[in-house]
Amino acid sequence: MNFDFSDDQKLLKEQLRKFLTDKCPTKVVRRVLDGNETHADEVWKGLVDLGVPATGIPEEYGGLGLSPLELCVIAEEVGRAAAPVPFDTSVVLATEALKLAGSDAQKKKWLSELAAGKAIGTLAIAEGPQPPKPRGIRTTFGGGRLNGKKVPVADGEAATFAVVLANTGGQGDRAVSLVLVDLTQAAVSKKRVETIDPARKHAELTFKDANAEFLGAEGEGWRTLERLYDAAAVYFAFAQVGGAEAAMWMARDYALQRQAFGRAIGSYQAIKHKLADCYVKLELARSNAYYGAMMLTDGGADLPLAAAAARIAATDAYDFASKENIQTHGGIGFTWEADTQFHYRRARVMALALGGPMAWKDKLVSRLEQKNAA
Amino acid sequence: MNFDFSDDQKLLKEQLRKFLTDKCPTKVVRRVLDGNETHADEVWKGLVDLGVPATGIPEEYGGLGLSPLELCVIAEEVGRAAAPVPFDTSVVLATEALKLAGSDAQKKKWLSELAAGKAIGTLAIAEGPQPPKPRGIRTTFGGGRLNGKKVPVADGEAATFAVVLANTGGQGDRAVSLVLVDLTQAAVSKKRVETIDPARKHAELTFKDANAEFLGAEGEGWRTLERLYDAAAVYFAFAQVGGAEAAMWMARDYALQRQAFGRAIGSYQAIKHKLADCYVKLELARSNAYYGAMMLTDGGADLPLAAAAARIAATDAYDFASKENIQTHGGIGFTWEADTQFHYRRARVMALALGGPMAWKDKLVSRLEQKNAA
Amino acid sequence: MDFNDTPEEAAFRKEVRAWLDANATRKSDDKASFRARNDDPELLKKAKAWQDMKAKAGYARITWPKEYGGRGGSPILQVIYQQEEANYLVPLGFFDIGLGMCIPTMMAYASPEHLQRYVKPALHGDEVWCQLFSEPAAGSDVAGIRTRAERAKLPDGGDGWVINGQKVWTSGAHYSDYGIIITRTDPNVPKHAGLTMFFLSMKTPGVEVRPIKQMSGGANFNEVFFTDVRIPDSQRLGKVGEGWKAALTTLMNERLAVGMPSGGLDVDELMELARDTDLEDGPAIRNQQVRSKIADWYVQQQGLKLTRYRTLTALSKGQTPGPESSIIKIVAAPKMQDMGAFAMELMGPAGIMKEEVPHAAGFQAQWIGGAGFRIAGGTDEILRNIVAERVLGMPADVRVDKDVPFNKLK
Amino acid sequence: MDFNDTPEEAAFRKEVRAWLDANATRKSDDKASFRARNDDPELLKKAKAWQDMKAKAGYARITWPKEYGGRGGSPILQVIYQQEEANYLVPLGFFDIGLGMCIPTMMAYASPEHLQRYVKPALHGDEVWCQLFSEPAAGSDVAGIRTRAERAKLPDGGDGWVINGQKVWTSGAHYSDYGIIITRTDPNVPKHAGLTMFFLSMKTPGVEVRPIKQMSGGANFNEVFFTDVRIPDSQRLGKVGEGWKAALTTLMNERLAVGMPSGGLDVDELMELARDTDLEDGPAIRNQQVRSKIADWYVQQQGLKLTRYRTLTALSKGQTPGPESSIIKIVAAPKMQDMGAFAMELMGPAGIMKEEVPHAAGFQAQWIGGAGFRIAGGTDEILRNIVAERVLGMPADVRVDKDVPFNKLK
Repeated sequence: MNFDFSDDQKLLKEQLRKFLTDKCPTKVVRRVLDGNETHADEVWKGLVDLGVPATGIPEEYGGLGLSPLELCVIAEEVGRAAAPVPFDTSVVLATEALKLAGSDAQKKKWLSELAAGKAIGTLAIAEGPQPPKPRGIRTTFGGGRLNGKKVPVADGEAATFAVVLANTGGQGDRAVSLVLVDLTQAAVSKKRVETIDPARKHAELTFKDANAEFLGAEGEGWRTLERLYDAAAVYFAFAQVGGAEAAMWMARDYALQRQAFGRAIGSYQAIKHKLADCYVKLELARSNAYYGAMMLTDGGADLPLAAAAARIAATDAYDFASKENIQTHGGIGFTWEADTQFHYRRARVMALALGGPMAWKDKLVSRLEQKNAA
Repeated sequence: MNFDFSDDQKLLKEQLRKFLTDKCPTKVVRRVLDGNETHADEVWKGLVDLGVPATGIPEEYGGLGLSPLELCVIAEEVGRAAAPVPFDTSVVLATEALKLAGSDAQKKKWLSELAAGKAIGTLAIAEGPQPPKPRGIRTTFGGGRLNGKKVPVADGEAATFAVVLANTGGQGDRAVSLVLVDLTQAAVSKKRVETIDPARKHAELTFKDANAEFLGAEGEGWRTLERLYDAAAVYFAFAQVGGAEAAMWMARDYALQRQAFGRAIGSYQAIKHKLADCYVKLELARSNAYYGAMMLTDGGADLPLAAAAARIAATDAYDFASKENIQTHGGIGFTWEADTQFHYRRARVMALALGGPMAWKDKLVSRLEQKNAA
Repeated sequence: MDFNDTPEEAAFRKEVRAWLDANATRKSDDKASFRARNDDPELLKKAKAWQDMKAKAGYARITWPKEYGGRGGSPILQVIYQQEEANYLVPLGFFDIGLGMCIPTMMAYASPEHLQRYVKPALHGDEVWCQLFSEPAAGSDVAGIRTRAERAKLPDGGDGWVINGQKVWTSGAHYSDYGIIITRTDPNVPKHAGLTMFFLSMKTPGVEVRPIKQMSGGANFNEVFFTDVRIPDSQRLGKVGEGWKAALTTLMNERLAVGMPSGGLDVDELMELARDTDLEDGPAIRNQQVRSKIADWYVQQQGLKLTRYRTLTALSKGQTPGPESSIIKIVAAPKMQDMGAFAMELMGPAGIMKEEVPHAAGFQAQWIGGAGFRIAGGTDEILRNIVAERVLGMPADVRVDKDVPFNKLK
Repeated sequence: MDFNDTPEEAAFRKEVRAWLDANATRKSDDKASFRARNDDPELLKKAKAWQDMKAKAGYARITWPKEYGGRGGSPILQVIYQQEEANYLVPLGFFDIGLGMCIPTMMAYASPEHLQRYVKPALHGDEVWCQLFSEPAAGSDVAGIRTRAERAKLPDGGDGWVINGQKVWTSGAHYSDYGIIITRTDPNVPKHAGLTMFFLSMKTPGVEVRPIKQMSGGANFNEVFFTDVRIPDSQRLGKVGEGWKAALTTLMNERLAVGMPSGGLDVDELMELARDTDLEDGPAIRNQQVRSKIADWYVQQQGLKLTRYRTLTALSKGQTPGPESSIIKIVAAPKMQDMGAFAMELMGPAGIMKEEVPHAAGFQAQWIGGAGFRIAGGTDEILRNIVAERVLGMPADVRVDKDVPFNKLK
C-alpha cells in the first residue's frame, strides 16, 4: 500500500510553498485584483525559473518529463496561494491539450516554448451565455481560417496562443474540432471582460480570418475535450484542495484570536463544528484527488470516474471553506480590505471553469453505470 | 389581514389536545406498537364521541358541516400525539374521496356511517413494489367485480370499506378508476404486513370477484386521486407539523435536564442550534400549511401549489425534528423503551404515504410553471 | 382565513393610496427600486423633501403620539402605509435608523427641551441621525465597547465628557447630522455595568468619518473615529452606567424594524433562467435536480412571506406578534447566497461575467451580498442562539466575562 | 502511487491466504456476513474454536510481543490478516473488545501473575472480556462515573473493595467472563481525580446483567448492575485515583480500533434499486435528482475508503497515521441514515414494508441503524469537538466542572 506522495514530491511541494509564501503573499493577489495587470508577472517568471511550466512536458520537447504527481503537488500550492498567474490555463489546459492531441511538429514548437516560458497558452471554449455544447458552437474553422468570438477566456490577454473549439461542419458531436491559433497575429483582437474575480483576468477573443490549424483530428474536438477535462479536473482538484485548506486555516487562526463574550470565538461549538466540517470535506476531497492523481499517472482505466469524484469533492470543499471563512470572520471578513474574498471569488471561478458540480455528478453516474455494466 | 385560526378553532384545538394528552399518552402508542391491536380503539371511540369523523361531513349526511380549518387543527393534535387511530385513512382520505367523487346515494350511505363512527374507511392504491402509476395498476374492476391485490393498505384490517384504484381498461391516465368496496364481504381477504411503524398497522387486501361500484366516473380515477392527494397533503401537513413540534419539545426538554461535563447539554451550541433549526423548519412548515388550509377552505385556485408547498415543508420539518430528537437524546434515545421512536417511524410513514418529497417537488414546479404561464 | 383588510384598514389604505397618487409616481415594474445610493447628494435632497411631505401629511411616523407629529395609529397602519409606499418611486432608507431607533431612544431618555429641539427636524427629514454602537472589538458582543467617555470640564467651564475611541459599521454616518453613541465610562466594573449613552452632533470637533468599502464594492457603512470629542453632560441619555439598559431599548426597536430583504432576484428569475438555459439534455427547467432546488427555495420564499402575514395578522388584531419572525433572516440570508451561486452555475462559464447573461449581475450580487447578509445585523450563529434562548427557553452560553471588571478581561 | 503490497507484505498475505484456505471456507458473495448474533450460543462456541486456531497459528494478535502469543508484527500485517480473513466465513466480533482494549490495559497495569493467568485464555478465546465504562449519567462525559467502590475487608480478612452502582451500553456483557471497570473511589475531589480502575469476574456475586433492547430490535448491549460486589485489592489496575489515566489508555486503543462500518448496503445497491424503480417519467436512474444523490454518496464512500488507504500507507511505511481517519464516522453515520431514508422513498409506498421490495429490509436497517451509529462510540457532536480540538487545535468547551469536587456538582 503506497497511497501517498514520495518524499521528493513532498520536498518539491515544500519548495513551492516557500517560494509562493515569499513571492506571492496575499498583497500580490490584491495588487492584481485592484490593478490593471493581466497577472502577477514577477511571480509567473519565478515559477518559470523553478521549471513549473516544464514539469509535465517530455524532455524531448525541452521539458522536465516529470510525472503528473509532481504537477499535482505544484497545483495544490498554486491554489493555496490563489496565485494570480496563468497556471490552470497554460500549465494545465493548454499543455495537456497539446500532449493529448498535438502533432509532433506542434509539440516541438509549442511545448518547448511553454517549457521555456516563452509562450502562455489558454483554452477558449465558451461563447457567452449557455453552457457549451457541440451544437451550440458558432465559431467556425475552415480553409485554415478561424472566425468567431470566444468569451470568457481566462488569461486571454496574457496568452500568446489558444486552443479553440470551433465548428468544422460535421454531424452531432463531430461538428466541432480543436484548433490551435497564435494570438499574436493582427486577425485576433482581445477585450478584457469584467468577472466576479478581478484577480483572475478574463477576456473576449475575436477572430477575423485568423490563421489557425487543427489540433488533433477534425471532428474529434468534443471527445478530446472530454479527456482533457478529466485530466484538468484532477489538477484543478489539487488547486481547490490547496485553496480550501488555506481558507480553513485562515478562519481557524482568526477564530483563535477574535474574542466575543470574554473568550475566543473558536471556543464556541458553532465555530468549532463549522471548521470541523471544513476539515471533513477537505479530507474527502484530498483522498479523492490522490486517487485521481494515481489514475493520471499510470493512465489508469478508472481515470474518468476518479476525476469526476475528485472534481465534485474538491469543488464542494473549496466552496464551503471559502464561504464559511468569511462567515467566521464576521463583518471584518466582508470588507474589501479582507483577504477572505480572494478564495471566495476563486472558488466560484474554479467551480464553473470546467463545468459545474451538477454536470460532473451526471458524468460520474454515467461512468459508474459503464463501469458496472463492464 | 386575517391569516390565523379563529378563537373557536383554537378552542377546539385545545379541547383535542386535552383529550389526547389524557387518553392517548405515549404509553398507548407503545401498547399498539408492541401489541396486536389494529389501532387504539378506546381512543378512536373517544374521537368519534367528540365528533371528529363528522367534522368535515355536511349536515345533510349526518355530519357537523364544519370547515376544513376545523379538521386542520384536529389533524395537528392527532399528529402531535402520533395517535394510533385511522384518522388520516378514514377521516381524511376516505371521507374526502367520497366528498369529491361520491354519488348522492354513496354519500348518504357511507358519509353518514363515517360521521356516526359506524364505518372506517381507507384508501388502497399501491400494489407492492414500484411507485403507483396508472399503467402499473393490475387490480381490475369490471361487471361489478373487483379482482386483485393491494398492499400496503394503512388500517386495512380496521377498515370496513375501501376506496380502491383499479384498472378499468381505458387508455393512459384514463386506464384507472376509483372503486368503492365493502371490506366486510367474504370475497375480501386481509393479511397484516410488517412495516417500519408497528404502531400504524398496514395490511394486504386481496379481492376475488368482490362486489364493488364506481366512485366517480369511469376513467377519472387518476385525476380524482390527484385532487384527493392535494386536499390530503394539507391535512397531512398539519399532522406532520404537530408531530414535528412534539419531537422538538421532547428534545428540548431532555436537553435541559440531561447533564454532560457539568452542565445541561441544552447549553451547548451544537444542541441549541440543532433545535433552532428544528424551529425554523417548523415555522416554515406551519406557515405553508396555513396557506394550504386557507386554499382548501374557499376552494382557492392556488390549492395545488399551496398543497405541494405545505407537503414538502412539513415532511422536511417532521423528518428533521424526529431524527434530531433521537440524536439529542443520545444512547437512551435509541432504546426500545424510548418514546423518540414513535415520531421517527411515523414521520417516515407519513412522508411516503402520499408520495415522497421528490415527487411533490416535481409537482410543485409543474404547478408553478402552469401558474406563471397563465 | 383571508388576506383582506379590516374595514378600518381598507379605508386607511384607500386614503394613503389617494395621497400617494397625488404626490408620487407609481412604479411601472415592481422590481424597480430607488435604493439609497449613498454617494448621490441629489438623492438625499430628494429624500429629505419627500420625508417632509410625508411628515406634513402625517404619514412619517404613524405610530407616534400626535404631540410628536405622529397620529397614534396602530402598527398595522404603519405597515399598510409602507406596503403602499413601496409601489411608488420615492427615495427611502435615509431616516429608518434615526426615526426607528435613535429618536425613540431620545424619547425614552432625553429632556423635554431636547425633544422639543430634535424630534421635529428628524421627522421632517431636516436632520439625519445615525447609531454609533458597534466597534472593532464589539460586534456580536455589543457590550464589548472600548470607546471611553471621561468626565471633563468644557471650555465654557460646564460639566461635560471627553470621548476617545472608534466605532465601526455605522450606516449613513457620512450624511448624518446627529448620532446616539454608547461609551464606556467605568472600566473598573463588569462589562455591562460600565456603559453610558450620549447623543452628539456629527459636526462636533474630533469626529471623523471614513467609509468602509465592502467586498460587494458598495460602501454603506463607515468607521467613525473620536479624538478628544467634548460634549456637555446634558447630552447624556439615561444615568451614568446605565448605557446597556438604554442600548437594549434601541436594539429592541431595531429588532421590530427587521423585515424581509426587499427587492432582489428570487425564484421567478431563477425559473426564467432555467427555462432559458439549454443543457446537454434539454432545457434546465426539465432537469429534476434543478426542479428540486427551485421547489426548495420556493417553499422557503413562500414560507417567509406567509410567516410575515402571520405577524401582520397579530398586529392587525392588536396582539403582540409571536416569535415566528425570528426565522426570517436565518432562512433568507443563506438562501440568497446559495441561490446566487446556483444561478451562476446554471449560466455556465459565462456565469462569472458581469454582463452577457440576463440577471447575471443580479445573481452575482446575491451570491456576494448573501455572504454579507449572513453577518450584518446578527450573524447566523447569533440568531440561532437567540431562537434557542428566547423562543425555546434554552440556557445562554457560558459567560466567563459576566462578573469580571472590564479592564481585567484578557 | 499504488495499492500494492511491499514484498514483505505480499509474502505475508500469501502465507495468510494459504492458511485460511486450509482452515476456513471462502465466502461466495462478499456481502455474506457471519455477524455475531448474540443469542446463538452455537456461534460463540464456533467463534471460540476459530479464535483458538488463530492463536495457535500465531494470527490472533499479530502486533503483540511473542511472549504474549503475538508475533511482534507491524500494524499493517494485522490489517492484512483482517483483510484476508474478511473473505472467509468465520465467526468474528466476540474478542475485539477484550483483545483490543481490556487486555492491553491489563498489560499496562496488571501484575505479572495476573498477566500469566489471563492473557493466554483471552487470546485463545477461552475467556471473553468486556469493558464496563459507560453509565446512565456518564455517556459522552465518560468521567461522570457514579458507580462507587469503597474499601472493605473481604470475608477472608484481606483488603478489598465493595462496588455498588450501574453500568450501561456494555457490549457482550452477557457472554463475557471478565470485565475491566472504572469506579469512583473518592467523590470529594474533582470528577477526573476520584476514579479507580479494576478488573473482575462477571460471575462475582452481586453482578447482574440485563440486555437492552434497541430501537432496531437488536440487543447487542447490556445494563450491568453491581450490588455489594466484593473484590480483592489485587484486582486494582493502576493507582487509586488514577483510573482516568488508565481509562484513557483503554479509550486510545478503542480509537485505533474504530474502522469503517463493514457490510451493509451502499451505492451499488442504491443504483440497482434506481435502475429497477420505474418513476412516472422513466427509470429512477435517469432522474437527475437521483443521480446527484448517488454521486454525492459515491464521492463520500470512495473518499472514506481512500482515506483509509492513506492511513494504511502510513502504517505500511511504519509511520503514525495522520488524523484523517477521524472523519470516517462523521461521514459514514449520517450517510447511512440518509441513504436508507432516500432508498425507502425510491421504493414508493412499499418502502415501509419489511418484505416485498428487494433490499427493503436492508435499507430500512440502515435508516434505523444509522440513527444509532450517529450516537454509538461518540456522537456526531463529540466527534466534531474532537476534530476541532485535536486536529485544528481549537479550544476545548468551557468546563464548569473542572475543579469542583464531584459531590458538589449539581
